[in-house]
Amino acid sequence: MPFIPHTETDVQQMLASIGVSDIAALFDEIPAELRIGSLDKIPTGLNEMAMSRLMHERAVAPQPLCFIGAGAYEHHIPAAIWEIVTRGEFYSAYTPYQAEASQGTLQLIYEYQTMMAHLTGMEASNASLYDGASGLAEAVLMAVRANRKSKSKRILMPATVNPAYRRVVQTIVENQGITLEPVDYQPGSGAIDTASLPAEPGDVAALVIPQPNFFGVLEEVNGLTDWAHAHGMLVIAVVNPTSLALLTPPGEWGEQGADIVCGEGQPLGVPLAGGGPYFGFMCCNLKHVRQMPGRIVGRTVDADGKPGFALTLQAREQHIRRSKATSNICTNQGLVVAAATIYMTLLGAQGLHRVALKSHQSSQALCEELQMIDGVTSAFSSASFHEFVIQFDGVSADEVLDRLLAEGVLGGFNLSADYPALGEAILVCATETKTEADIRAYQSALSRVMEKLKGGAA
Amino acid sequence: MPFIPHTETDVQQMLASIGVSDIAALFDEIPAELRIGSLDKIPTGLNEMAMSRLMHERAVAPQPLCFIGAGAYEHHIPAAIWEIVTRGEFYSAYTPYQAEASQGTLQLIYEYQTMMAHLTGMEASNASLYDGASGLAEAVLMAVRANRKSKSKRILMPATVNPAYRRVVQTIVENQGITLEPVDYQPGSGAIDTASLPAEPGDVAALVIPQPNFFGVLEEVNGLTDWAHAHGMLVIAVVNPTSLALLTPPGEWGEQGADIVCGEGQPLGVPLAGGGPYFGFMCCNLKHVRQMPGRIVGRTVDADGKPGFALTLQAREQHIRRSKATSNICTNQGLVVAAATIYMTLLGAQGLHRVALKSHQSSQALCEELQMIDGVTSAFSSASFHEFVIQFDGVSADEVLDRLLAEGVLGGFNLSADYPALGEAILVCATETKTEADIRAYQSALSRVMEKLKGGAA
Amino acid sequence: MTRNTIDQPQDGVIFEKSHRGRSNSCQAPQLNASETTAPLSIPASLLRKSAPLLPEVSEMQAVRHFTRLSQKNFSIDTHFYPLGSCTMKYNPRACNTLAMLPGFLNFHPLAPVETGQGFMACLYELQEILKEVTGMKAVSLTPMAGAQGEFAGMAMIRAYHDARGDTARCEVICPDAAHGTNPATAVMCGYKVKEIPTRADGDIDIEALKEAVGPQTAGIMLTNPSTVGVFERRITEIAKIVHDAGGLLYYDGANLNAILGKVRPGDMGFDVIHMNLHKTFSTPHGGGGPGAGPVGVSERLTPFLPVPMVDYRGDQYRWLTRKDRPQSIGQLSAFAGNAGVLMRAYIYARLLGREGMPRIAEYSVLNANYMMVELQKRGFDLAFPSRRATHEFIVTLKRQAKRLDVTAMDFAKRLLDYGYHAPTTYFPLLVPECFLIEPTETEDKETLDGFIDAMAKIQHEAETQAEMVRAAPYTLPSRRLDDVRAARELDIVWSSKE
Amino acid sequence: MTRNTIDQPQDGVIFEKSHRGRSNSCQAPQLNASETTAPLSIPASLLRKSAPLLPEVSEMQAVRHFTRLSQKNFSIDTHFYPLGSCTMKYNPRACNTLAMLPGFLNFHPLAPVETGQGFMACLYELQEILKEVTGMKAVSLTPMAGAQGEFAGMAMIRAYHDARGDTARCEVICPDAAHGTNPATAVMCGYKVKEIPTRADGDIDIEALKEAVGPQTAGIMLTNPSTVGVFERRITEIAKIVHDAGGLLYYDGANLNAILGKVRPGDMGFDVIHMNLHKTFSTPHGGGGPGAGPVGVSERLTPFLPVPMVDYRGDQYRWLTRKDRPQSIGQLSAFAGNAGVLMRAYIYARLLGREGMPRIAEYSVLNANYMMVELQKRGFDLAFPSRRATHEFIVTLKRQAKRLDVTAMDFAKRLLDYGYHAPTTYFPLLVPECFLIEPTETEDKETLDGFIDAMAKIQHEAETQAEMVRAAPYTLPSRRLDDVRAARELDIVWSSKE
Ligand SMILES: Cc1ncc(COP(=O)(O)O)c(C=O)c1O
Ligand SMILES: Cc1ncc(COP(=O)(O)O)c(C=O)c1O
Repeated sequence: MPFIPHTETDVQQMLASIGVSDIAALFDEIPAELRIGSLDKIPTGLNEMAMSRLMHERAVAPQPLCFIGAGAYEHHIPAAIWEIVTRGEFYSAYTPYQAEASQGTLQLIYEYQTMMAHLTGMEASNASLYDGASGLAEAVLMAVRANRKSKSKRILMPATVNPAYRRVVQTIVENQGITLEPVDYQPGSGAIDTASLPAEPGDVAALVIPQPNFFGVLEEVNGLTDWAHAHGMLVIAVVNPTSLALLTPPGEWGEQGADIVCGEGQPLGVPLAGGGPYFGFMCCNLKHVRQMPGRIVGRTVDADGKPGFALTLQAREQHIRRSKATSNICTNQGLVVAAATIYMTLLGAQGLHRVALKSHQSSQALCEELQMIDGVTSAFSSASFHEFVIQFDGVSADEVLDRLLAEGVLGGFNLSADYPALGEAILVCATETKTEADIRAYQSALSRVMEKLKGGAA
Repeated sequence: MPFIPHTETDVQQMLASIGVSDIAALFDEIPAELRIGSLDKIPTGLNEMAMSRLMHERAVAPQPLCFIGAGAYEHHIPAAIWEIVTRGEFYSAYTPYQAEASQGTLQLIYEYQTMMAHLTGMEASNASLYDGASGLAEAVLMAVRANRKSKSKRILMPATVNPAYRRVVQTIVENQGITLEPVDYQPGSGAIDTASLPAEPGDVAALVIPQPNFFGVLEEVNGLTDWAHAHGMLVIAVVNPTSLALLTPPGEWGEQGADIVCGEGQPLGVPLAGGGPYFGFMCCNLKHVRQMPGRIVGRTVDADGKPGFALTLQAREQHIRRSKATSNICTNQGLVVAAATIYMTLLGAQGLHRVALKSHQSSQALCEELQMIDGVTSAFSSASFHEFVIQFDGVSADEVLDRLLAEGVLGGFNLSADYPALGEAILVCATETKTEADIRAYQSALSRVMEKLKGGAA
Repeated sequence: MTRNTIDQPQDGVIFEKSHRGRSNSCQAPQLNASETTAPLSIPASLLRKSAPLLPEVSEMQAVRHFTRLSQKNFSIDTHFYPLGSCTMKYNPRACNTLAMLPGFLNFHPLAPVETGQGFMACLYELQEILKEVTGMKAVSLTPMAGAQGEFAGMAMIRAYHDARGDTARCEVICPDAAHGTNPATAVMCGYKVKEIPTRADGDIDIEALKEAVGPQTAGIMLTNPSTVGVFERRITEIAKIVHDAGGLLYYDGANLNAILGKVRPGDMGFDVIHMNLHKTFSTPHGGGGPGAGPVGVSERLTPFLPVPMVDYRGDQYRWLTRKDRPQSIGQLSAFAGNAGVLMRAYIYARLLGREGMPRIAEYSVLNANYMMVELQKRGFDLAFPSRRATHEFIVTLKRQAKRLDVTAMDFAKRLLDYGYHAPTTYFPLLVPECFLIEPTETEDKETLDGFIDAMAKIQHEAETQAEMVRAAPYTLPSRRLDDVRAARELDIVWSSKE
Repeated sequence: MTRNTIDQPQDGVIFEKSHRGRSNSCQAPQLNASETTAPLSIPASLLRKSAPLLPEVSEMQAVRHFTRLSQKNFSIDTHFYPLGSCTMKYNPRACNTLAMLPGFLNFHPLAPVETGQGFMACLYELQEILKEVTGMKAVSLTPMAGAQGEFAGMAMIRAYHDARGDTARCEVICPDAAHGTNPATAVMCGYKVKEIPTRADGDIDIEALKEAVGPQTAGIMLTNPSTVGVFERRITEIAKIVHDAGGLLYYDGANLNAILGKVRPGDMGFDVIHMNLHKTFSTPHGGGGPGAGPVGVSERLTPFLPVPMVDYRGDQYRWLTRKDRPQSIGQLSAFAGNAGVLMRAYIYARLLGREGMPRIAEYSVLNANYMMVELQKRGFDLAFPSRRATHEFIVTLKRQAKRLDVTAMDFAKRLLDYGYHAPTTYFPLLVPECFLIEPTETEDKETLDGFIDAMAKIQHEAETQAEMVRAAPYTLPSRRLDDVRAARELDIVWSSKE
């Protein structure tokens, strides 16, 4: 029996001790009419050999050059990370409720919190939320709770926030009567036009500011932050953690800094893996820490006075506060956070800066190369981080992407559905994984594709 | 600097402490004329990202269905094995000279020794030798030392021993004046003909008996063992460890059992990996243990009387006995032994028996299928384990193998070079990894190939 | 002269091992000359002024630090971990190894489905398996943990009522024994929570339920077996009461171990269920996550399932989105949830197969009943002595706490010294000084016996040297930690000042 | 109340956890009916009568057992390990991860080379890298450890003399400080060993050498830097003496750390060298192996290199065998040696690159000299105080042993309590009560300082509480083990009788 150690003798001894004749007797409290026979639609068990063969076959997939970003980014992942993270002691441990038996996990989270606080320029960090999108939803809920000056449940949610994030936030917050009000971007720059923000926005709980925004474009975060604070709103920053090695940390935006910082942790050493598990991070300053959802680890001392670590501020959480908790979150993304912690440790500030810079430079170079192709134009004029939007003149973005795939290139993310105003446009990403040869390969593949499509059209 | 932690400040402090001005000064005892400039023919360093990409590219290889055995066998390897073996504490530990700081490795080897002793039916096992072939060479040297009744340096080495093993033994023992004398096999059975062994073999140190032999055929080990002992020879058994779950252990061969047992440990959870690292195992009875080469772990007690483990009988080894040691071996194949130990633990006697039986049955089934093809005959009539020899009528074995490869099948090992008398013949293996569909796939590929070749010939 | 008397050189937080200027260049990309010197196109006002404080250590320092940290944990791979309601069973290593094949890890979630057919095939088949095992009509895999599954479930109940214009239903009923996520989730979905009591025999107080339901009832959140470790015998009756009142039934399926292949929530009359794959389907807990909390629904809730789901038609797997399912409550994550966790659960499910699933129920229930009976024989008090255990059961140490002033927490900490992780303590809240004990099916009898012995020894210690027990543990990396100080003198981010 | 006072439930050998009839069916192949019942074609006389005693445990028991065992080891990933002559440096994890890509693991050694071109490209390039770094003309990668590399080297020297009909050369010279494998190897190649002494300054006694050489001299086996941790300054002169006598020079290159990219054995006049890739090229030691001991040779020994080697011509990598190289000493392993170890060394070499190699020499030598000087300042005696350290150096505790009756072994065991692996003790044999200390380049200054402090503390303990030091260690899984009993009451195979 796979994974079950019992021998026939064991079973007999145990049944005798219990005082029943067979295992079936242990289910005698279940009404007979509810009991089922066999699970016919489930295949019979495979042994590990057969399963391994099946999975190896399924894992054989074309491995095209990937220039898609749009919220999940291909970065180099040091081998040490997952070799350590999958050690049984991290992999198969539970949530560190018994602190004395969980010092490894607890200290690691404390170190993670420290790194995230420094990266974002904030005073506190939690131990993770599910992902960037649901993390933003939690940030919205937190802002409504935390903004003492406002009674409003209105949130300003710019159109430059990842559309998938906006959809997730909508799903999660709508039942609590919170409304998300759009803020448009300037078509030329691809960023929110600070100048055209309303002088009287009314009572609003918070403004969400993405940096970089979904187009890869950098927002005027300082002006936006000051404007929001001037109108009694809190500022929720949604940031790419890699970019923070290069860009002003949210804690330093404008005069007072952002109030809540969240984002997707995947770029920090987590594989693409079809979309997860990733993790959402969240930071704030100490004055708001009691409104923050998610676990938090604190350093304390043990009975001998030696430093040690334990979960703290648990009164915010559902297992203590139940219906009054800051969130229903319980299981979070611990193991992925362990990976990110080791990633940040292996890279250090200097390494992460180089990743950010190289990604920026690669995407700049790629953008320049692609624009030189006939029928391809860059959509926005503003500075960007490591993504950019290109528009196709007279050819369908879907068609272009299909043909690029045939050439072994994943060309980008099609924006037409989410941003019809952009026409046939795609979002393209290049990180530090892309060499000059890769960039040339994309350029020449797209040249060929455009030539064929334009030729066909002519 | 990859892997070097020193900062400029560290270096300056250390140089100051030493009292030199720069690192170059530390090399001042090396005569100037010997110092070199740069290593021009070595490429400049790659970072891990670039190296990882290169290796992923190189690891993409066609993965044909493999029916080659001939000393290296494809078996299912439970995932748990290498996840545990590559844990830093096993992977990056040294030889367990400091016993108190190496109880993990030491206990594991003690457990390994126990398993191997039971599997082979002997009283003692060492902690490994390099591989099966060099292990056989060590067994030959040991037999010459251990055979008190004989002054001879003659060894009987049947032609049914793996030819690669015979070559390795030759290389290793020839400088000590040991001669290897062939024993032929019976063309019909593929095994040594016990009946035709000389009545007066003269003074011979040992007879080597392979089981199964290189053709996959089972030798008459009982008769051979008794004959050897009757003539004052020791018996060296070279065995496949998987087969021992099914076959008489060497310790029970004939009246008295084999004297030295060795073989290749690779089938026990070790990947093919281009030929290594594998490991050689060696077992004997206690009366010969002081002649055995290689490390041995013993159980003892610590200062508190608690059981613990330590290397023992080290007086056999080069670091103590130097030129009088039983062998020059020092580093062995520890980590691979760890894998084999976990393999045997996960499989247990019952699992290993099933692996052996299934491999046997698969190869029997395949042999029957292949023989039905026109122009293909089975070479030998004797019982076999999980390999067999087929001969091609009028077509070249090389040609057949090439065409099978084009069909995605590695058809077997070409015997023509080592055994010209067999004509165009190959050695074929099927283990428990081969499904009925795989067997049919081979059958139909070979049918097509033979049809084409015979058609072409006609 | 113990391990603790000499500070080990590798102790301390990673920042204390950091050294300014130390770099680990093997992991950083190389920049060519133009890339380092070229003026950035980013305006200075948006650039960071000073580098963040991240550790500056060598790769070996990092490996050593985190390897040593890992050794300070208890885990399934090293200890018996009978944590009730958490299902700490063996996580087969193959699930990890196979889910991490390079071909799976490189699949971008927004890449064309052609490049991920093998991956999506696994998800599709997992949907089918979960449908069958729960008896529900359709499954969405996307929730990222149990609590998010609960959210999805309650949001669907709300969407269902709303779709019918039945908008006055503002209340959700929960038993007092419910897991904290249940009331918290109901609130996130805009509901008020009404608690109903548990009877002395562990079942729900049906009279109280009858009184609680009404036109304001959106639904009820139940676990069966309940969090007190017994099977709710009158479940069909309960379903009828709630349905008759117009409410729907939510099944908190965090712990399916005891019923897998034996009885199905769909057959009991539930409208929606979430499952914790990180419990029943043995994906690793990872020191706190990630998990996966798929939801299954009956016919009437099917249109509302969260997206994406995986569809198979003709010969291609594809994602179903809001476009395909306009009534969906929507997306819960940016992509498809914790896909890698789902892969591990899929592999586990296939290794078990149809015959393996009921076996889990049988042996997890056998282990729990055995431990329950044996502990009772050794003099421990059961919370529900008249009942069978399911996959778990409750011991109450109220007597010990009163008589000897040795609490459940003291027992828990002392168990750590004996090499056993403590059971769940102080949950469910309604049983005083409780241990919720869940051995799971993957533990052998010797281990259970060892734990029972340790409990008996600690009981004896409590009687003869209570002081000692109260100060446990002694043999772990830390002695008992000061939780109160942790919350009062908040130190949640390291700083070099101290 | 220490960890040791309570027996942990998971202690004991695996056989004690075994339970007859327990099976782990997930790992065993399924047999169909005909396969289990069909009469075997194997005669009964060749069949096993009773099953071997192998553990019968569940997969989880196995994982738990071996995971816990691993935690009882010191290792580079957890501890500073300054074991002289062993080069315990960081083993980059990428070397393991990348060498274990499925595409490499599945390559059968006898498969057509078309199916392993990527694999063979790595081996070929490694040959080229090792040629360049040693200054030799050709390299064969096949020896499976240092000792087998030595064997290959000495067998080539013999083949060379034999090929010239120069068959009277029956003696090999070794310094008394040589590693034990050197004399043992010479004997395996049919030679007698002549030892020559080391002078007080650590160099070889050249006068003794002159006297030792003659027409009977087949060659000399040297290490430079020598095993006493100093660079042999008169190496060119030594080479001339041996060559003039008709002998050849063997270089034991087990430890190249100190000279990598600085000076090359080929340039010193050596005819053959073996390298320990498991030291200088940082492949893991694995608790005793596997290693890899490639050999490099000068022009005149090239024909004799062991096979296989990898050749590249046109556009395919192929194996060179005896057929291609008829004068080869032959094969040393059934296939191509410890190929997976070679892959790891190749990856390491490429990560270092040409600029990384001399850096290893520089920083390993810096670390050794720093420790040597600092230990001397703390009052420890150096074996060769007049010399620079190379990658390692020797401290002698003769004074402590005499005066305080605290031996090098006592210091070693007490260091374990302080969280440091002990240096190599009692090797080389000619220095009494010695510590051969090799910090390697991958350790940081804080770690070296910590070790130096620990040595000073132990020195103080030795003066004030010698008894305590003599009974160390205290904090490890075992107290000091009884080696004598291990050999006298031989227990090398577990049996259930006890
Ligand atoms: C009964 C019950 N419900 C819900 C949950 C919440 O699941 P999760 O932690 O995955 O959010 C848990 C587990 O913690 C549980 O035990
Ligand atoms: C100087 C020296 N020579 C030879 C050897 C033998 O190498 P191996 O253990 O790989 O056989 C060693 C290492 O143990 C050594 O240090």
